[in-house]
Amino acid sequence: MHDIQTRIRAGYLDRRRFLSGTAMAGAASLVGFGPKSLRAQAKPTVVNSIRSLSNPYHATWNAGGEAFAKWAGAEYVTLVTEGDSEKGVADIKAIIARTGGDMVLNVDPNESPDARPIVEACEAAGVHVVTQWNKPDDLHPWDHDPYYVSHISFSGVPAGKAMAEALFAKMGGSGGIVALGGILSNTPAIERKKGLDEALAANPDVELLDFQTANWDPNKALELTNAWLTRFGDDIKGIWAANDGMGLAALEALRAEGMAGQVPVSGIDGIQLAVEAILAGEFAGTVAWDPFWQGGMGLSIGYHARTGAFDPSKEPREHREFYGTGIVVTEENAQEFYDNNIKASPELDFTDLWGRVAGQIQYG
Amino acid sequence: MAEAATIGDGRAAGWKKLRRRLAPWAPLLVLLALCIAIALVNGRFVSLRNFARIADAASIPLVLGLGVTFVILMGSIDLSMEGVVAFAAIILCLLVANGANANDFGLLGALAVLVIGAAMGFANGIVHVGLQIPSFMVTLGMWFVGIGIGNAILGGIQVRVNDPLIRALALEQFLGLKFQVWLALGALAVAWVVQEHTRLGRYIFAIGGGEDLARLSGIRTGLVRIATFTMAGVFYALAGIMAAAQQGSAFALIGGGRLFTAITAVVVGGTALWGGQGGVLNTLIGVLIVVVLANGMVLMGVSPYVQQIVQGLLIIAAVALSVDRMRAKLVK
Amino acid sequence: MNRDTLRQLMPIVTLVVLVVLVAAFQPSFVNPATLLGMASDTATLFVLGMGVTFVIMLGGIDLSIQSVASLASVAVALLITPLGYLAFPVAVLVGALAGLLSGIAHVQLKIPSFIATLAVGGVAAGVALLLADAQAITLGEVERGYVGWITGTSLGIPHEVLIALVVLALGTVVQHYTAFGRYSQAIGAGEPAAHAAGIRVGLHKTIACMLSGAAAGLAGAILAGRLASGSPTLADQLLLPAIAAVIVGGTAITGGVGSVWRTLVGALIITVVRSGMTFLNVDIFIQQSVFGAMLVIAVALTIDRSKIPIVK
Amino acid sequence: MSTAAPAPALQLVGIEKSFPGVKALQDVSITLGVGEVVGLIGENGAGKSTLMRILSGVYQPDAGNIRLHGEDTVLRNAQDAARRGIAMVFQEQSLLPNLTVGQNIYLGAEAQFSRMGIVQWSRLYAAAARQLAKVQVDVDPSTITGDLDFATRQMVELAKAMTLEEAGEGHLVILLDEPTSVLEQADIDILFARVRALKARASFVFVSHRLDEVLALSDRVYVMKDGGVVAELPAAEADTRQLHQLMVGRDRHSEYYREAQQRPFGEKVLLETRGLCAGAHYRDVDLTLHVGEVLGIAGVIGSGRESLCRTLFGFEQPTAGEILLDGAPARIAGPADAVAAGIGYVPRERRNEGLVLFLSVAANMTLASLRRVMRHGMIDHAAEARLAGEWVERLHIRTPSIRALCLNLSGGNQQKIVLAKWMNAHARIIILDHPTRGLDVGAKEEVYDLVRSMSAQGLGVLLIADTLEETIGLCHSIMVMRDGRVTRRFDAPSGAKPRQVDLVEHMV
Repeated sequence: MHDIQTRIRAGYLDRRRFLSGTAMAGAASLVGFGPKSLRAQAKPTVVNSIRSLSNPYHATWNAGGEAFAKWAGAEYVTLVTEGDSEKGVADIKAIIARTGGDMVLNVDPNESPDARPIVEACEAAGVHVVTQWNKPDDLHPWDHDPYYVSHISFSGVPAGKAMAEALFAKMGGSGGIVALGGILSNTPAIERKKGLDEALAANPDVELLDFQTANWDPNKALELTNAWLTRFGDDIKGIWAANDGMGLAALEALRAEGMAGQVPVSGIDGIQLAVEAILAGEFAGTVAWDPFWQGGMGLSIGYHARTGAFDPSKEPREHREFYGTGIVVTEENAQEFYDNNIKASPELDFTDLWGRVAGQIQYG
Repeated sequence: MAEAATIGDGRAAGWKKLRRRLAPWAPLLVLLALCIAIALVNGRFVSLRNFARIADAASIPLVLGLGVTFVILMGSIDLSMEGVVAFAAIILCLLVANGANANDFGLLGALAVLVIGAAMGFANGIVHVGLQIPSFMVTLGMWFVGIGIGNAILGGIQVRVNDPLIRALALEQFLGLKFQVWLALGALAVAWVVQEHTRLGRYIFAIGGGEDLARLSGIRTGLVRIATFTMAGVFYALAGIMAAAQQGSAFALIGGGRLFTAITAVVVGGTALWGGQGGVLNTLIGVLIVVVLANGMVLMGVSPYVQQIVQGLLIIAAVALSVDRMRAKLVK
Repeated sequence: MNRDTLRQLMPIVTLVVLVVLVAAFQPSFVNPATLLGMASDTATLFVLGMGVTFVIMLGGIDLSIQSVASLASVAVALLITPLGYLAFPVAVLVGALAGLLSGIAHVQLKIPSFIATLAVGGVAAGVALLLADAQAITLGEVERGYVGWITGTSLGIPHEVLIALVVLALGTVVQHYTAFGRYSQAIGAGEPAAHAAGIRVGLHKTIACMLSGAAAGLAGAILAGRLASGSPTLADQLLLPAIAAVIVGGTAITGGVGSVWRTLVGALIITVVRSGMTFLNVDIFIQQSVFGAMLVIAVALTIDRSKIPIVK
Repeated sequence: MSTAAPAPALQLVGIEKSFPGVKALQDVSITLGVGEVVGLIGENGAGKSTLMRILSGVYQPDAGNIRLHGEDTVLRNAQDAARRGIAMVFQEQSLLPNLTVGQNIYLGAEAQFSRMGIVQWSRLYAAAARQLAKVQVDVDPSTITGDLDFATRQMVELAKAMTLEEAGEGHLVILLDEPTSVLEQADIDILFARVRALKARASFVFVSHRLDEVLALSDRVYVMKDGGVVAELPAAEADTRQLHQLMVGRDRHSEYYREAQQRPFGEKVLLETRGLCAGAHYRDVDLTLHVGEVLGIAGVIGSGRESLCRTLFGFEQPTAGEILLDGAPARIAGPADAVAAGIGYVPRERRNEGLVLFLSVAANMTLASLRRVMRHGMIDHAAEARLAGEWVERLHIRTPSIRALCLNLSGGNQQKIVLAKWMNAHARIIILDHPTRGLDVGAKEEVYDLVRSMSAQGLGVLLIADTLEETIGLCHSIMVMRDGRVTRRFDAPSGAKPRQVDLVEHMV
């Protein structure tokens, strides 16, 4: 996290670096890989494959990956799918070919089904792989020993539920809410919605006025919120959003109506602007997954398996498919969270592989 | 030229003439019918506040639509808007008071962003004309380049806009409408003047009507093309400023999903994709149709699954009604 | 004549130059396994692109292919249990039906193909969401037994490559040896004259849309096989790369000039540029910009301007 | 030099121009006196178009001088030429159909009506109205140009040229490039009257294939052949026969229209219409076309003859009456039906409807009859090439190869490809809509030969010709139409042809 902050303050916005960054990057990368490929002889290349670098969540993930690579002294490569499963799989195959299989992969598959071809490609090439968030229910690490090391997920159900409850609390326990969902076919979107539904069932005084999907897209979220303000007007007492990006957009729609701070919004992901919104009293809460940990520790688990620190096939199943720990951030702990995780860079112990295991993943 | 053979033989029959007279008004009629239908289902549609919100929601698509209208009038296409919007919004955020650095250039920053938009449009035009590459491809490339540079600058983070003047666009009102609505109307007025009262506007129509003939008339078509793409870039950059103001922050995907909405609006408004017919007022109607439709579907509580289906069918219906079949001999 | 031949071959020359360029810095790029892997990864893109080539040849465009492919993948996932192998032809048929819908909207209602297909794409996406209840449907162990013809290898060659080659052969035959192929070229190059020669322009436009839909259906089926699932958003990001593949191959977006093999080369160029960036370790933050610029450069090299009246 | 003016309006001295492989112009010298109309004739390829392009600034000469009003001038580009008062009225009209008349007239010259970049349309329209008045055309300048008929558009084109009078040096040089090729006689007369009236304000170079018109309008005539001027003579002393001889280097013999080859036509009726009507276009047309018959339809614009032909090919639908093919009622819903019924159509708009310009020669030839070169549902490219090769040989089509695009061929060769397309399709009825438009004398004669041979093979030919002379010369029978009705029918057997005046009487 610190990494990003410094980048913004010192480096990336510096015009000189910006200009040299774009103009020279092509040349620099061409010149740069020579020594890197030499270095790759010594240590396996560590690779993160994520959706995109255009959202804060995955950008922080990437920073975690960079931090781990530095710690391990290994070459670091980032791949992005840009939402295209085919590209995601193809890029992974390309990097496997380039490294000759001497690598560790930490991947957030674009969609659950992508995990299977990715794992199969890794297994065939002898690449240690850790998947996160998305995979088919019937794909298990222990069926692909030893290369499929672990799958890490965060149960969206408790997160969605906790946020709904934080939202209801801030609303005063009753009234109508509207909800913004993620891409309908994403596991996290489905789970978070399920958590919302559970909270609604437990709070009969709160009414779900409408649920719409905004596909994780802030623009769509803003449009939808505007239309809701017409349709339901003052009946809206709270807005639940399946991630922070959409929640922040809904907040801006409220702000345009002078309703920011009066109608609470909840998000999930724990990005900086969302935490700041909690501090400003406009957000009811968010759940921080700590993508820095995901990007760094995912690689670390794979790396340690590859370098022989542990044998995946001998690990218990709760180390092979487990839920990580998400931090619920609300008014009460927002300042503390902000100080420890956003202003300061979190210090991770990359050898504490299983410190955040919160139980084996349950299906159904 | 294509019509010469029939025209020489006499006049079109009376009803065809009537149909031809009515066709330009079809988009407006569609819009009215749509409004009435929605109002019948949900009375809340008809309220000053909702109209203000529709105006609000229409302002960014309108500004984008204005830019691309000129390009489409030439018979070309511009897919770069999402890239330009993202890049413009990001640069704006970094130049005005923001949450990431100490800059505070205010309006000067906004002006610089317009210049950057112009530069990106100019780059589109010069590559398209200079290398004779289809605009589809050039602007597709610029789309990727714009978002790519945006990513490179931000590294994925979201930057808050703190400049009160910029934020006022989305937050402050004048006569019941947000400043950004007035800004969009101003852009419409400028676009209309360019279209109706300047040589550039006339030459754009001339190129759309027949590029080789326009060239024979001494029009430097290459220059006009470059100028048009440049102008479009300025409109996109303006939309980028408005988007940053509305979202209160900038991020690389701030242009997401705006391209097809804008082009759909332009075509639904009655501007022909093969060029030469239509104009910015058509785009205004088209944007309103698209925005009212989206607003109406939420008001009527249409299921999100079904929304895309309804939208698709209604767009087909709207365009089918407004296609001027007398003139549109070739539909591509 | 010689210059014309050279212009014809420019797409292949461009592809070879790109491959050589990457290989010069990173020789592992040209080992057979890598090349075959890239070829198999290009299959879906090529099949999608080939379908839309037919529509572009006629001077139209098809913006529904990604939704149709996703719909087809959902159809495969839903039908493979009851129907077995029959699910795949059904998926292709579903695609053709969606294409027919586009064709009717475009030809009968005289709506520009751009809008007609955009709208039909919305309809297809909506139907896919409804059918799949908005979720990815994963193929189970048994169902995965049916996708060997897509994901397996024969004689060391991935089946995707073989499928792509069969599709290429079919597409080439359709384009060069059938009346439809000839007529679509004529319509794209000069619709009034084609009409005046007694060609049923509307019919052939509809056929082109159906072919595009069917190809998208097949691409969806291949995707479903490769990813062992069907999802209403599976192919969402493939539209622009597919169209880019067509244009990068040198087919004119204005119609009349182009061919199926060009689309194959275009699709390969796109894969090579993308994978090449990974191989050359191009900074991830500028990859998208480099990709955009490379597309433009590739078109500048491959397009045959002597056969295009006005570049729009 | 027959003019007495001290400084000619325009003087070309020793102009040379080469293109790769071709010497287009060599040592061309031409003088245009003030207020003079100079005719410029020559076969296609003689260099007229190149010369016109040099004059309008599109091409630069390799050698030689251009003198405007006695001063050596370099015409850098089209705009430069326009600024110096040289205007071109194009063969292919240069008006944009989607703009208004006024906007077209001042297209590219709006600056004079702009204030601070804003064009004031009212001023522009007022000025456009003045230009239209100069050529005596009564059209509202705010009319959409596409709504005007062809003849009026040609006049607007002339009005556009007249704008230079105010913009430039005063006295204009106007290049008329085949302005009459698409006009009917009545409109030609009007155009000529206007040109004569404008002689005080402008000098004209008049390029045309129609020798009689050149003689009627011009003061002097230059004849070009193979890139050079072969003769210069006063119009009063020349006749068409002499000009023809100079152009082609041989006499225009009496066999021009191949009258001797005209054979009586057969008994069998191919095509018949009974009481055919189409809205306001034409009414109650009864027509009979026999095997081997060439039936001409004469009439001016508005007579309905073009519309009738387009109905017979299915472009337009009749509102009443019936069409019979081989004696049986037929419905022709579109060109596809017409082609299936054995009807072929050679359109006036050759480059638009006749040929797919960006398609190869061979593909164009087989476009209407692809079935003939298909085997087992597949196109047999070898068979197609053989067939195309035969046609190229038989019709003496000059093309680099059968795979070359039609785009680059000359008008005559293009027209032969259109005809080959229909003969290839075994069409039994051929509708010829201005088949010799824009063709040079040699190409025309080849088309006439083809018409005769089609007739001899028993095809029925329906002809709308460019000139009455052509109609009379070629046809077995002639039907005259006026205002949508058939006014008179003539038999025109060889040796007993009707006179032009007989026809004209019933046309207007």
